Amino acid sequence: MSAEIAHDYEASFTAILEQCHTAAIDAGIPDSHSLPEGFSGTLGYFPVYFPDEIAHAAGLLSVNILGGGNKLEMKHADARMGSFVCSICRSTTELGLNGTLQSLSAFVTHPICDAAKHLAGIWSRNLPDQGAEILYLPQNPNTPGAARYVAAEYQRLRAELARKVGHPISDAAIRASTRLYNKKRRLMRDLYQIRRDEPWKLSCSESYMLVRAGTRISCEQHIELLEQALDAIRHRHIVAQDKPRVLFVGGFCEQPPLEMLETIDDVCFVVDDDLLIGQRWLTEDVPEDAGDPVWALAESYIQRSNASPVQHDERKPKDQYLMAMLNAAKADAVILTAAKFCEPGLDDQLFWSKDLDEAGVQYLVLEFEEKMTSFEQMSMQVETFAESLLFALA
Amino acid sequence: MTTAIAEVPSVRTSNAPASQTMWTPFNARDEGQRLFKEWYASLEQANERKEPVANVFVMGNAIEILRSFDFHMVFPEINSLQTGVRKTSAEFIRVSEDYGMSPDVCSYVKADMGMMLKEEEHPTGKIPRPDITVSSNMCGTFIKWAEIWERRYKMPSFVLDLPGQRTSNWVVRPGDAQHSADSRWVEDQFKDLIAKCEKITGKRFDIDRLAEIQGRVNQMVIHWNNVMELNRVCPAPYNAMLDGLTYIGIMNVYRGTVEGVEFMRRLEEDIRAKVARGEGRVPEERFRLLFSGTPCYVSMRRLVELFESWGGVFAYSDYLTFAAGGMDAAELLYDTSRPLESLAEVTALAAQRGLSNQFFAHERMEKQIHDYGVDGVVFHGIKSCRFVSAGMADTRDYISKRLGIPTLYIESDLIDPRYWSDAQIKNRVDAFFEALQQRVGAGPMRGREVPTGTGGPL
Amino acid sequence: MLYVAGIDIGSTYSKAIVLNDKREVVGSAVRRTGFKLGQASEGVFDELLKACGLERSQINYVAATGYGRFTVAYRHTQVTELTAHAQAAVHLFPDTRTILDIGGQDIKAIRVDETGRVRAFRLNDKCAAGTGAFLEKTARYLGLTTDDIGPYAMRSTKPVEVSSVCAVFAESEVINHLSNGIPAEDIMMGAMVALGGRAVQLMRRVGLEPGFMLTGGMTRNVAMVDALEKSLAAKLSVAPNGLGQLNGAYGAAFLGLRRIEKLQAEGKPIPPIAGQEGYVETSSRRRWSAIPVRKSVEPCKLSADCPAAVKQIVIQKIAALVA
Amino acid sequence: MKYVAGVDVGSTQTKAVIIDRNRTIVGRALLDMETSMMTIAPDAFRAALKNADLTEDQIEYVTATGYGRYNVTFGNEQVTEISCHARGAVHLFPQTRMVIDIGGQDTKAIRVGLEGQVEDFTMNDKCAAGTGRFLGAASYALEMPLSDLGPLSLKSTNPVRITTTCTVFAESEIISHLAKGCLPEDVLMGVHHAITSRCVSLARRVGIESEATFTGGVSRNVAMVQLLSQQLGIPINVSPDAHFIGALGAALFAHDRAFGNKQQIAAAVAEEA
Repeated sequence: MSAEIAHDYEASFTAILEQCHTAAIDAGIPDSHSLPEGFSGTLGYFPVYFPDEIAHAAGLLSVNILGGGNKLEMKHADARMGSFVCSICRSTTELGLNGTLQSLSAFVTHPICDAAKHLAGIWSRNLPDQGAEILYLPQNPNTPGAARYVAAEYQRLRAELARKVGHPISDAAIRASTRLYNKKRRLMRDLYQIRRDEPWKLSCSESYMLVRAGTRISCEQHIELLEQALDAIRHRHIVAQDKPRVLFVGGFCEQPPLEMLETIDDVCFVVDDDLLIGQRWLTEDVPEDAGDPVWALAESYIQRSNASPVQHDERKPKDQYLMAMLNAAKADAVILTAAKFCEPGLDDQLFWSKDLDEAGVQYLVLEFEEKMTSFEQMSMQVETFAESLLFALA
Repeated sequence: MTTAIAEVPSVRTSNAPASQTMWTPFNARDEGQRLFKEWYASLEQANERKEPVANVFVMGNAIEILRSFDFHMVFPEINSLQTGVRKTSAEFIRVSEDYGMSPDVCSYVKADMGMMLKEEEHPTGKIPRPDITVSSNMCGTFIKWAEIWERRYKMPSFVLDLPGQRTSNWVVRPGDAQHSADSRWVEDQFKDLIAKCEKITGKRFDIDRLAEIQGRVNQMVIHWNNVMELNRVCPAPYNAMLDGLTYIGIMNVYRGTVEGVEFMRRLEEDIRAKVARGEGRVPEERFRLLFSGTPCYVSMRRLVELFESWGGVFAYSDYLTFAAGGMDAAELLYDTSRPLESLAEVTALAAQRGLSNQFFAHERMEKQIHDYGVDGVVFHGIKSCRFVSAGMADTRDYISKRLGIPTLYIESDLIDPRYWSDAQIKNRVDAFFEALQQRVGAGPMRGREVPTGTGGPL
Repeated sequence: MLYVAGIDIGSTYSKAIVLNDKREVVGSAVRRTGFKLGQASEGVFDELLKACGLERSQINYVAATGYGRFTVAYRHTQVTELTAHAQAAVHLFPDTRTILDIGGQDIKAIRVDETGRVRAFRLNDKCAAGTGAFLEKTARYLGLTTDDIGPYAMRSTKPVEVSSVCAVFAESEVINHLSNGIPAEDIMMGAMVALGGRAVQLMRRVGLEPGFMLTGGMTRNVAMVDALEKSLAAKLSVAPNGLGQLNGAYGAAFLGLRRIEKLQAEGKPIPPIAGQEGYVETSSRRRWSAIPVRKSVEPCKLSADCPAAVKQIVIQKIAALVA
Repeated sequence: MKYVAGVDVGSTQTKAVIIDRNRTIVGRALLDMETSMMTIAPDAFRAALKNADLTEDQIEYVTATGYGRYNVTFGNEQVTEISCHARGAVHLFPQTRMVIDIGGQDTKAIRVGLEGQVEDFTMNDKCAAGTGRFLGAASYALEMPLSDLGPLSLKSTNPVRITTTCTVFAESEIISHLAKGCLPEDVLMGVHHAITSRCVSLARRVGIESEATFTGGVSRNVAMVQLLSQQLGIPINVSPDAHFIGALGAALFAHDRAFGNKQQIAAAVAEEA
């Protein structure tokens, strides 16, 4: 492989990342005339998980609303929410009130925590014509009959989206969407496989941008982008540096600033994380052609799904799934983060630290906020953490 | 904005046994404290006597089922608020923050954690180890709190998932398609819970026992509903945020028991007598207020005192609805001929009422303001509780701007004394009443003439 | 004979030291950093070589630390000042296991092992009223300068309780105590006990292993050392006049020595120095976060088009019609 | 001729104002908080008397306000500074419909009626408390007196953004920007912007009206007034007596008690003429 072609992969990968940055971090919500063809409107949903397949089958572009980042200026939300609420809820309220989310034909939040549920009330008081809905995914996936309840909840959502778009959503359409999203999830799993096997080829911030692009562009466009990206990544030619292998957990809902991920990439290989875990919630393919496609989605939510601090599941005790993640990725240590004022995140950060103490695994505790702009102190901490791991091997 | 209440609100008669002939004076606070002492005493020996114990929460529990298995009920929220009332919460919170808990998480959880870490007895006595915990999704922190016990006591934690209001103006009538889908899911979970209880206690589920308990709950709910309605009268016979706290304590802890029915019956009788005598909680009631949020248990009396010193009484509080799991509506009664199905149907609807009280607070508040003839609404934000506080500032904005009702926002914590700053709160309460008086009458600082007797215009 | 240099580029002073493989100090140099960080590292290195009588080529390994560590072009590796100071601390007091550093802006608690390696560390949550700046402000309210806080507070008989979690409210607690006539020394000691409590809580979170050491500006404050020792119920070792200016450089040199000995033991080559090409300067890689975000939303000037305002006007109109 | 007085015992300063029957200010005093709260109130009152060349028995009625109002033993009545700031502001600027006060510990936004009655008010919550302190932190970091901060910040070309609501975080953010070599004026404009955006969000809670009055010491900062007016989009009144508005309001309440309210005054003045 001569140098020019190798160089060519690096350039094409950079071009893909530029596309991701424009689509996911920079651009707002596509309005009616900038929608990809085949879509009649957009549906916005708050983290963590949402059955995109049903919206896709309805011809709605499902967009994951991930807060305002650290470039959004708060004009309205501070008047509507106390300052001891997490930043993503405040910036999402700001995006609602300052018109950024005007073009959404539906806004859906989830019973992941109390602040998220309150967003529905805030929408109904301030944006009654757009309105908001809580998709009540169960916090008890263990009782037999849970899947039946989720299927009933999905059918309710299906009926409502059908009313919004003015035409019924056929089983065939849902089955077709399921096939597409299965493919998209498989490609994302490949990304994470590379980060475990050859972490120097794909950094955490690069992988984050590739997954986050999928929260704005259509599933078809994202599949194409991921295929090109994976091809370029596999041919990348980067010298493997001497960095410790770490897990990054705690980024499941409020998004850590990109600069925070880049600061960690400077000194660590992040071999697995729970960033945008909602996009990767289903861990295996949803059965594509057996019987009722809505049942297949509901049953997958219960039987073939990931874990996070905001979902209770007897089968996935919090300490075991962290240890399983650690061993699967063969990580040396863990970065335990939590968003400020995020109660579920702060609780699990503490109990995970106790589990890691017991297991003798070194960890770094970091608190972040999506609106952070200065990272000197954080980079000093992350560097010290990496040095303490490296010199352990010295 | 006057609401003339023509006559004492129509009430449903409960099929309670005829009360004793001789009317004995009834002091709800003392009687409530006696019953609480009795309850704590009954818990002391539970573990030694190998009797089953269940940790439950005030919102979203299955007390009727657990009681049919003779579980002892432990309410960790009530244990935590008691440490606040008895001024020992600060030490427990410090210990759990030393252990690593964040200053921003719920102070109830930190008090409970502090007690566990210090292996200390609760101020009211020894709290037994739970054999099961029944939490619910009504408050996100319940689930994380239950995970702490799961990890420490290695026992099953059952999360009762109660679907709430999905969107604004969400109308669900008993029996319609949505309600039957939700109640079927709740019924599945009850059956699962019953199987777990049978395994723990070794007893078979007794459906007649459940029906009997539900019958008693019906009576308590009818009395409770009448008691709430009676405060629509001016002057209000009791203060929702002080006396109401004892009533709701009994409604939760003694739900479905003979003592509970007796307490609520005599309570209603006593309050009805007070209304007949035109006896108000506040000697010279000048302002009727609605309280949104939870009390600050560290300064429970002080908070009420600040308002009563201006002649203000809390006629109603949404705390009395959501902190009883939404179990206060007269139309939500069990059909004891179909015990399990009706338990599921009522719980599904009651949970939605409780949740909507917080997450779509404005929808219910308009009716409550009208029903109780309220002059102003007091919002009490709790720094470490997002369930109560996250939507509060926005609800206040809606109520004051769209409905033109005077509102006050004060802020402290459930039981963390460090967040109660007396000077600041007194300053805001005084300013609120100064404004209220200027608004009501340009005259010098005197109260409005309030006719004594029942049903007078406000 | 191996020679390893430790270069500490601080925001005000740059310090450098050379150790030989028998861990002996061959020579050292201290110089004002001045405005240009890049030149500071060259200047202090030349002064160091002159003091040791060595040529640049004789230095086998250079470890940089401090605020300007990334500007040292001739470095083989860099470590943060926290790692370097931990290394030096264990060298000064071998039985040190938990280090407490109370600086102006934050408190650091570090647990180290016998080799001086950092096992765990925590910085205080800003919410906790526990920074050096909090003490300085309290002193200003009481009309004291930072130097005489210590002796002044020692005169306190009954320190008043400063319980607030948040530094802003701790300050207003101090003001309220002042205006209620509480003696100043009791307030000062109260603030110090609060800060001490906060610091010990942080140490507890990293493990509170005996062998406690205090570093940073607070070492000169006798009342703080007393408050901490009471709170820990244990003695605190305090390095003479703080950790001494050269200890950052010393720690870095010590780590460099261990690193080069390990590389030689494993027969690995010495990695290229930062200045040579091919060395990917980690902190200079493409920063996607640096790309300015286009203003996807035009600033809302509270004009008619902002939904919140639109609704307001519509409602007022309806209200006007109805009234 | 009868007089009344208002005493405003704040956390850092105490102010006293004496007005005559026609509500004109005849005496005033301002003392910094050195001694304990017990003695500062009577000292300020006596200083105002001296300033007005009056004796204590000529004072009909005294109303106390501010955090320390309950320690004013010689006061006849206590009223909160929220009601007093509203009343004082409307007296000085009859068209004002809002009052914004940035104090040492908390920031207040008050919507007022035409007679100075409080229609709605809100104060910042725990985490955004003490935003007035940002300026104190900046002046300490830059070793510059508070009065120079406003003019210098107006020279800023591209202000630094300070995102955090928490005062303690903001202080370390200010110091890190300065250490990174940002221009002092840019950091200062960032500080001013952080404070005004806090005030605007409070003002929005009570509803932004046609005209506002800016009270308290910070209102003498020219950059703050300009920025606030820009962000609120309404004219802002500032008075050289900004410090005394609270005490003046208290005196006006005392005036109501001593001489009855407005209508009676008009009648009495007519008789005398």
